Amino acid sequence: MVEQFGNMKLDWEKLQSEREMVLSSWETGKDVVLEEAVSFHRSLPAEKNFSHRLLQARQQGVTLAQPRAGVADLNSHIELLQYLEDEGGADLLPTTIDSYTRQNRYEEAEKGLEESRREGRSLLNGFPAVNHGVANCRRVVESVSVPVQVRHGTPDARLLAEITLAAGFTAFEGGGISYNIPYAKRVPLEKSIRDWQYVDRLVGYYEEQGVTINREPFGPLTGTLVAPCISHSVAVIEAILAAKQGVKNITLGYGQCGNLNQDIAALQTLPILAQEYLKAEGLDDVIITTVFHQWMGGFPDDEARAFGVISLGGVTAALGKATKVIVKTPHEALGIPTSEANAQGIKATKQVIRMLQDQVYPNNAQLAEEQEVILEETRHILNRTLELGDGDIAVGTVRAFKAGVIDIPFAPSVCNAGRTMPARDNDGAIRFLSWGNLPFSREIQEFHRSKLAERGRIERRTPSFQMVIDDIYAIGKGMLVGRPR
Amino acid sequence: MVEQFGNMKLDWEKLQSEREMVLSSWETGKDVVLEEAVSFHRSLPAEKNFSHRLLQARQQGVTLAQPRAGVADLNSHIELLQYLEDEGGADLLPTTIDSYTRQNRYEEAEKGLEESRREGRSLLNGFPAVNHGVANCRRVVESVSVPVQVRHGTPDARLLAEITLAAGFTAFEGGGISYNIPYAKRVPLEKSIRDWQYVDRLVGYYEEQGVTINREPFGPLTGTLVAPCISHSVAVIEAILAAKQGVKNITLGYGQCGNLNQDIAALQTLPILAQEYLKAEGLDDVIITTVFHQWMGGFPDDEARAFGVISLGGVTAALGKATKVIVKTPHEALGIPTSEANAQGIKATKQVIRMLQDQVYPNNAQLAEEQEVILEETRHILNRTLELGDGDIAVGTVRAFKAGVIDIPFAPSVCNAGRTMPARDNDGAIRFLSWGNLPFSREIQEFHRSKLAERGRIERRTPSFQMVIDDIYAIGKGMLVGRPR
Amino acid sequence: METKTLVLGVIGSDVHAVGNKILEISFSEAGFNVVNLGVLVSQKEFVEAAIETNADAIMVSSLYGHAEIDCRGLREALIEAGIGDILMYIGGYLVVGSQEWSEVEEKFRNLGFDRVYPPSTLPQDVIPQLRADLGV
Amino acid sequence: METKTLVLGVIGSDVHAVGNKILEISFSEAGFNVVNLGVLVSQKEFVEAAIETNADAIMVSSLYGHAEIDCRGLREALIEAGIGDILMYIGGYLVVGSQEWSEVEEKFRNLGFDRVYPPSTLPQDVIPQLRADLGV
Ligand code: B12
Ligand code: B12
Repeated sequence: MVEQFGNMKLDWEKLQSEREMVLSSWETGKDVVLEEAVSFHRSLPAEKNFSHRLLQARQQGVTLAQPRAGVADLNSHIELLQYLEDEGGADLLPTTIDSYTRQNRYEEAEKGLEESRREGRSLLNGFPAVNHGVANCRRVVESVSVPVQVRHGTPDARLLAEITLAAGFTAFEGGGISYNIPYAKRVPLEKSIRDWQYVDRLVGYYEEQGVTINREPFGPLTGTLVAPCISHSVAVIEAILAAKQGVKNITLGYGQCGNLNQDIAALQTLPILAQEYLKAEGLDDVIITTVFHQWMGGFPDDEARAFGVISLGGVTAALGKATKVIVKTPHEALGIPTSEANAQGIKATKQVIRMLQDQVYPNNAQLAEEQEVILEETRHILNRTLELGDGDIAVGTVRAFKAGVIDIPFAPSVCNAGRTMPARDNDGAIRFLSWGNLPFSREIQEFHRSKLAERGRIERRTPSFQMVIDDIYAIGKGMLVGRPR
Repeated sequence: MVEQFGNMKLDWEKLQSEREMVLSSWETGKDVVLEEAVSFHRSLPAEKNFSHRLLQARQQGVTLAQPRAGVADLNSHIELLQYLEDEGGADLLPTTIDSYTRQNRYEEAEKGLEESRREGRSLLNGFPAVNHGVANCRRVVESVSVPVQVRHGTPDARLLAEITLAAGFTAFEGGGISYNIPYAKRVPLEKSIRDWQYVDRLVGYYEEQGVTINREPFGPLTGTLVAPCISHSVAVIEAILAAKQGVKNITLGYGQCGNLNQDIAALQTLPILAQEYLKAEGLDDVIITTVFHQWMGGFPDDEARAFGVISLGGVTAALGKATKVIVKTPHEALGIPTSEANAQGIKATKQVIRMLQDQVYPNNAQLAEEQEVILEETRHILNRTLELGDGDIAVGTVRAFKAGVIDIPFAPSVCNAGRTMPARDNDGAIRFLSWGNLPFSREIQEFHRSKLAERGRIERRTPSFQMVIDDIYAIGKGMLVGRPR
Repeated sequence: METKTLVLGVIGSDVHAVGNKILEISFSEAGFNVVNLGVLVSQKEFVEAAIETNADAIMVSSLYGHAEIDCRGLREALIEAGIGDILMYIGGYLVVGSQEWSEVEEKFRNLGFDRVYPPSTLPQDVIPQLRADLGV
Repeated sequence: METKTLVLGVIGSDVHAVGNKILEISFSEAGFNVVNLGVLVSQKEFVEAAIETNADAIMVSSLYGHAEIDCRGLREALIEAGIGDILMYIGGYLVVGSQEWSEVEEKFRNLGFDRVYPPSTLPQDVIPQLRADLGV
């Protein structure tokens, strides 16, 4: 009998044959032994558990700082993480996976790994965890004293999840939408959603054994002019999909847009929306925290300017009371950062968030308006998605993407309609020049139209795609709004 | 007949004998020829006039960035300024004067200058403008294309003003209070106020010839836990004293405290108070702009952390809509910065202020409350000062300092009572643990008491001087509020 | 002016789509006939598209750092396919981390690229050189 | 414990008052008898105060960068005044800009200082060494 696609909890017993297939798809898969993994997780001290650390931070009202980092060789990778913890003061650590592994191209990853060792520098843009296998990955977890998360961009992350969770990683980024649409071209959404249900079910299994693994949908998507309603819709859907498989600890992400008011409104509305829709699905025992990503689009190549962008992101994360912030580095526009540059990004960020940790961004009318806009837009999208799926969010999501009801700008995937055109308004908030098929009400449409007309008036030009291009280059050139010369 | 001390416009004719004496106190004084100076100023293009550039910025609603910089040797100083303009993108330039010149010790400055040339490095912490003389100083003004200001810390700046204004500088920092109490030990206030009336009268003379020179009282004072009401009081008094002598373009300064709400409220109330009291004195044709100083107290010695502090200052300047911001550098806690580090500070700041230039900090209840507190406190101080002087602000100021009605924390001057004890409240805003003789109302006293009691409760310790010490070290250690271990 | 055809794409497992989109628009506006293969393009796809469209130049992007590995053999494959002398440019973040640009440039020249561009390249920096090389 | 007397001050044209205030408080709390001359202290004032108070040590601060010039001849003046072997420490930003610490330290040792401290020094870093040097 062919399994039906939809938002249903996968049967653990029935999943075992698929697991065997997955585990045999690369030789390191055979080392995954769940019982042993569970007992290793149980032996970890609480402060090395990601979920535990996040919960603690949320209770204390502080924002934690986490870098991105990964190199090919195991020992170099461990050294890198230790440096980021000791010198950078990272509160949470990552293990960023290379791009071949993300596309399940383990042979190419192997080649890159060998060549990296030969040349004494990383030819891979991340850590090929599958090729390293369970025992080596466990050395990573054991070599540092803060929790470690797997960060990647993998449409089919089943094997990667099996190996890294067995190794003792306590958090796993990604989701069936957020790791497909921005990260792939031809992977059908049904397939990536189903493959991520597997990952979530695996996390659910650990949860059943009393081991909490944190899951984090990838908030920023393409990182380029993504309005909050788009990323919030994806975040909420992936939270529902994950929770349905038994995931209990979810961190929802949002990538900095650059307008302080919009960013703070976005951070504040994200958990509200998640809780609202989770509850409607009867999934109300999930702990939700938030993650803010410092600006994910093009950076200035000057390091001092990059520090400015990074610190402004730190300010926003702190004032928006994000549970954690993912930190960029002064080398962002130069290439994968050195460990020193990576630590510098963390230090600048921590200085800012600690100086602001006791301060509150005050309630005010503009903030309330922006919150209303985000809530309404996201609800329009999510309600229409549920409608399209006849109440099933998984089915609805596939149809919504096809219809352009959810539509991620600049996404490479053929599943994405690509009909919207985002641009900044005169205050730098991200609006829509065209909203394609996003199911916006008349009022919301009028809101966007008037916001961009205002910018057009001030810049004395008709809003057009040239504005979008100017906005894409703007931060790299030292501004937020891409003004004409 | 002995001249009477008070806030009266000095008679230009009568001042001439004093001018002769001042000009003959060091050999370079003889090169000051006012007619020639005025015609040089008139020949300068508008964009090299400080007042003009500030006014333009205020109209455009943007914040300009200005570094501090000065080295002993003339050519090295010019190179430094050119670098800060070209590489750093400084909108306005400084010429920071060395500490011997500030104390009128021109012989020692001469020695330092000679030794600096011999060793090929600056042994002076600034540019000894008096020793260089009019013609050399003019080379500074001619070698750059943005306006240049003299920045120093000189209780008796009469000769320095004569020489630098004759050379073509279009802005001059300082004032009879702000360049005495934080910068001297035994100079009587009557004397420094009178010496600065001379400077202001000289500026007034240029104004009469149609040449506008910008004047800027030194806002941050000791830079160490100075609450807005203290620095605002001094700023308003110096604005009145300057305007009385015919100064028409004044920039009032404020040094970052670190609490965003308090800082923005401070920036917003400063021109309101100035205009209010100027008007009451019948001085209402003065153009007021504002300057925000990035954190003036102890910095972290790590450069990345320093970038965080700098950028947070940039955020505050932009959101508070300061007309200009004085920029710190990542070397602040290391020593006088290299030109590269100085440029980096400007670049990080400009990135932030340009990303925020179209954004507005929203009105809100907390902000309004903070504004009210600052307005009320400052008015208490200023009204009592006027009372003490029987309506004369100059006389009142001398008596107010003696009585501790104005009292600057950590000031070295014997004219300062030094009876207050400032400390941060639980949100990081600067309050008073003891207010000495500051003429606060019952309500205001209660406000401070309760704010610090709240912090004490949360830190489980009785508010005491230990809090002050902890707050002094806090930012250097990466926080705002100096929490106990 | 004769219309020249460019094949555009992001090579290997690379999904950076934004620069690719902008290059497509800019080259089209500059009067070229642009065949954009998008992201995640294999060497085989580049070769086939160039033959099919009778292209005058291949414009390879690589942002994610694996260009060294991904580009080896591409020139040879073009030779084998009988279009060995087609003009070929590459641009982006061509190695992992930041290396001395002259070394990077030489590395990719040796891999058979006619011009090599650093990441901060704007379309307007490229178009004049492209026109010169194609004689339009 | 015998109470030792320290003369404290910021030398030359230097007005940095905050560190001086904190040192005064910390040394007093640590049981020393502190004679604080404050800021803007000349060599002459240091020498006279040390004689008058029969001091056991002189603690010089300099933050503003001119210490090199300001401190020349101080040890000689103390010798001349007959208290040439008094313990003398200096701390702060001792030169203009940041230079190799070992060079700075040597420079000031040659100027007659027994111990030389960099700017990030905290009172608790100094007190044990001071106690040891004074034998308390
Ligand atoms: C946005 C972004 C993303 C988005 C991409 C979304 C999408 N699908 O498009 C997301 C978040 C998904 C992403 C993912 C990853 N990214 Co990324 N990403 C960026 C970022 C911030 C901006 C890129 C961008 O859009 N720029 C704007 C466009 C207009 O510029 P452009 O792409 O550079 O293109 C211009 C020029 O390069 C040039 N050009 C480009 N190609 C060509 C070709 C020719 C022939 C010519 C003449 C010119 C030319 O012209 C273009 C137009 O001006 C850059 C860093 C930066 N620049 O600030 C990192 C960056 C490119 N990413 C990087 C990496 C490593 C990754 C990841 C591996 C994740 C990780 N480890 O952090 C994954 C890889 C996924 C994959 N399989 O490819 C690295 C590459 C490092 C290196 N080579 O050393 C960078 C530099 C960041 C960094 N410093 O680490 N990324
Ligand atoms: C606040 C401040 C000011 C205030 C001072 C107000 C006042 N009257 O006190 C104001 C704004 C007025 C000011 C003015 C100037 N300053 Co200032 N200032 C600072 C700043 C930001 C903090 C100093 C401070 O209070 N720190 C906190 C206290 C607790 O620490 P501390 O002073 O370092 O003292 C500790 C240690 O050094 C040590 N210590 C000190 N002395 C001694 C002695 C002994 C025996 C021992 C054992 C230990 C010890 O223990 C102390 C307690 O922990 C520093 C940079 C920084 N650190 O971030 C610059 C800094 C000291 N200033 C500097 C300069 C140059 C100036 C000016 C010349 C202006 C200019 N060019 O920018 C004028 C000089 C005026 C003058 N004539 O002296 C430079 C010195 C550069 C150098 N040496 O290369 C610095 C480093 C800034 C910089 N990077 O340019 N300044």
